[in-house]
Amino acid sequence: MANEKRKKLTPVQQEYHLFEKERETKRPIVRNCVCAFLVGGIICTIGQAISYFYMYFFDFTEQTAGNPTVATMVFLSMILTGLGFYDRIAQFAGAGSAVPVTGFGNAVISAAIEHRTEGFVLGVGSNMFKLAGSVILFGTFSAFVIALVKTIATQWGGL
Amino acid sequence: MLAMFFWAFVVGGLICVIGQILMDVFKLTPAHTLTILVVVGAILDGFGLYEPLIDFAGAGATIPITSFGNALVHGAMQEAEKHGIIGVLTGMFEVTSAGISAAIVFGFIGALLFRPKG
Amino acid sequence: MLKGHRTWVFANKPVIIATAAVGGPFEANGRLAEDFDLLHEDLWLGEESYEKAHRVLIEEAAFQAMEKAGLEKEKVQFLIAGDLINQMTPTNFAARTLGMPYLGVFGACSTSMEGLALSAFITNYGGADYILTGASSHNAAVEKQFRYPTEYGGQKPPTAQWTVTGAGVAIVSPKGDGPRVTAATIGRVVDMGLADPFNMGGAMAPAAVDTIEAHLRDRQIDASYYDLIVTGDLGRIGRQVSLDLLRQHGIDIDEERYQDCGLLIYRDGQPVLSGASGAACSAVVVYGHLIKRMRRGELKRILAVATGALLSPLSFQQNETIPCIAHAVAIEYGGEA
Amino acid sequence: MAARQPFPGFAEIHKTNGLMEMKKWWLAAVAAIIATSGCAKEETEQKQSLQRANLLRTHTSGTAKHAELNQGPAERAVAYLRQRDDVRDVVAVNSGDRLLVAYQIPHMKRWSRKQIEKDIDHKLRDMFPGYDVVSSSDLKIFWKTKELKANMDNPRWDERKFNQEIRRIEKLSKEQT
Repeated sequence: MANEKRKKLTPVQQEYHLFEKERETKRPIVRNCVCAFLVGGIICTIGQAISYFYMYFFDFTEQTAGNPTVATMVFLSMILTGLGFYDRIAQFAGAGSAVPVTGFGNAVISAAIEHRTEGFVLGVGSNMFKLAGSVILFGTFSAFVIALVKTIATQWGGL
Repeated sequence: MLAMFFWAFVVGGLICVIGQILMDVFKLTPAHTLTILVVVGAILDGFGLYEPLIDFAGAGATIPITSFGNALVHGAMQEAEKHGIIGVLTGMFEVTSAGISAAIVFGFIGALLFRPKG
Repeated sequence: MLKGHRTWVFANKPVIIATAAVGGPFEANGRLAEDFDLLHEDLWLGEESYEKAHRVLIEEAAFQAMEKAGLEKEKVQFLIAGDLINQMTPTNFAARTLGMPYLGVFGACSTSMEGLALSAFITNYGGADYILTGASSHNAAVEKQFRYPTEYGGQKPPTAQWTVTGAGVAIVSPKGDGPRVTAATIGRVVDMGLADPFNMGGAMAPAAVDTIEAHLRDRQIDASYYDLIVTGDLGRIGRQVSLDLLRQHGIDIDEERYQDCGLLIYRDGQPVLSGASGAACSAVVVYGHLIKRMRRGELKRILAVATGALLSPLSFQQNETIPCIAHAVAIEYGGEA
Repeated sequence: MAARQPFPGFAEIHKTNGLMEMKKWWLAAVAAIIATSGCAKEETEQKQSLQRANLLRTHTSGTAKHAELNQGPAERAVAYLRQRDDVRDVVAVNSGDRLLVAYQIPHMKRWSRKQIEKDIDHKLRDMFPGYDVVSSSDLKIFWKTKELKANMDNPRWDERKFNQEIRRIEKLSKEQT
């Protein structure tokens, strides 16, 4: 993709691209991956502990404990986001805090908090999903296509 | 149970590393990264590969956003088995509702309680 | 008077009679905290929204400068200012409070020098007795508009920069005591095809180089004429790139004499990644820090080159590259001035 | 912080004491949540080890004390599952025509959990044709069944209560997400 973009540029621009790239601070990919692994792993471990908590003290099975666990994680995410910690954690953890469901919660909650000044209807209401909306859209649409194909394949595939 | 914690940590961590690579190496925005992961989760479930991962890694597979795609397909398939093709549409949010409704409810509560810290 | 291609040399040498800089909590922890007139420990400034806090920054800086100059606001003929928010509402609302005839200018982060060049031009030709000019930005308000919600956990790459919360203003007059504006070079838009909004320094560096080159060529002077050439908000990467580009173009600049406002303002330990940015960056550093140093006699001639990236979230999402601009203003004090 | 010269009648430095208070309160709440969840985990483990002891005891002393609850089928099911290498731990109870079998799959075999579950279910149905067999590899069902088995020696438990509990576990095991 980057190469395609570069082709559209004039030779002078291309030359500058290379010139600039040489002097650019590289992203510390290895360090970022290690941090993402650790933080992401810890978040998932906390999730596991919470789901055991629900299984042990309430009537949830391994199957059904997922829902309250996700809700609890989103709740914790709200607390951390509201206190201003989540963006700090994220600067350190990168995808480690963005990929777990807490990151999804953070995307919704941060947008909701941010646009509170524009009122609850036009601000919070209409901006809440401005970041997480794409996840819901593409998740839902791809799930629709996949489930449709699978259903058709199993129902009429046998014919 | 200890093994479960261990594998939840490892598998959850690895899914996050994939996300980090998408962000750093392919220079994608977080929104693009998460979208791709959700679609991947849905596709994996389409091939019946995500459920075994959940069985194996527990929260390591259910907490990352990939499980969102998995759950959407799962809900749709469950309903489709009961009600045929219409179920695909109606069952979609059957399983995922917890994540989304929690995000909506807590998002609103958050907006009532907090101000952005900057 | 136009000299060369696009440089004004001001025969009457308008004077910067007073300056003021206001900052937020992050700036209070920075290296230049001593040079601010007013620092806030709350990012909200007690207002209901970040945009309102943004407006207050400008108002406070304006009142501070007028007090220092001993001026009533009715004495000031024009206000030439701008910021980064949509339709420049914070500056517009501040202009409503100030009640002065107002020219809103937009040059992204180069607004400060764009305003100073215009002010100097107008006063030089007798267009005004006093002009208030300045630029401002508010970290959270700008982040909210250009990037993500402030609490969103998106990891910033090491090339990203930290938007300054603050406002810097100057009052320009044909006569009085203070550093004088001797020349200004208006920049042109330079787009080298970079599109990463998290690497503004790299995108803006060629614009700064273009303007510095034009300025030196038009005035037919050497870079060593200035004690300090200071760029607006190139940050670590942009500074290095522009320095190397200048050398490549045969302009030798002493590294000590080539600084960047985005690197001067904060301490090393602060989490600003590649440095500071924002319309207020060059404004508070030039009007707060550098003018004070000139008054103390530490610097005699400086060239302030404010750089701006003329992008919007919309243009970035539509895969446009980032057009950049830089305006240079020469300020001199002492000696023959 | 330095260089603060409040402008008379205009500028004010706004302190954030109220916010600080709130922050403390929240911190306490978060700390409490973390503390309780931490304790809960510990308790879980303790309780579980206790149960293991219980199970051992019931197993060695035999559970056929109660004539009305002959655990023969349950013991046969346990014996069968014990010899499978894809079962790590197993507990079973029966009452009337109901047979409840809960087992744990070794972690590395959990990948094929669904197949193992299906296979065991088939085998158990073949082995106990007259019984309504419910089998599950779910941890919660496992815990519950263990608890039930431990309670069998409890003199205050009668068959009615016992059956009720079995039905409850059955329902739980059928619940989907």
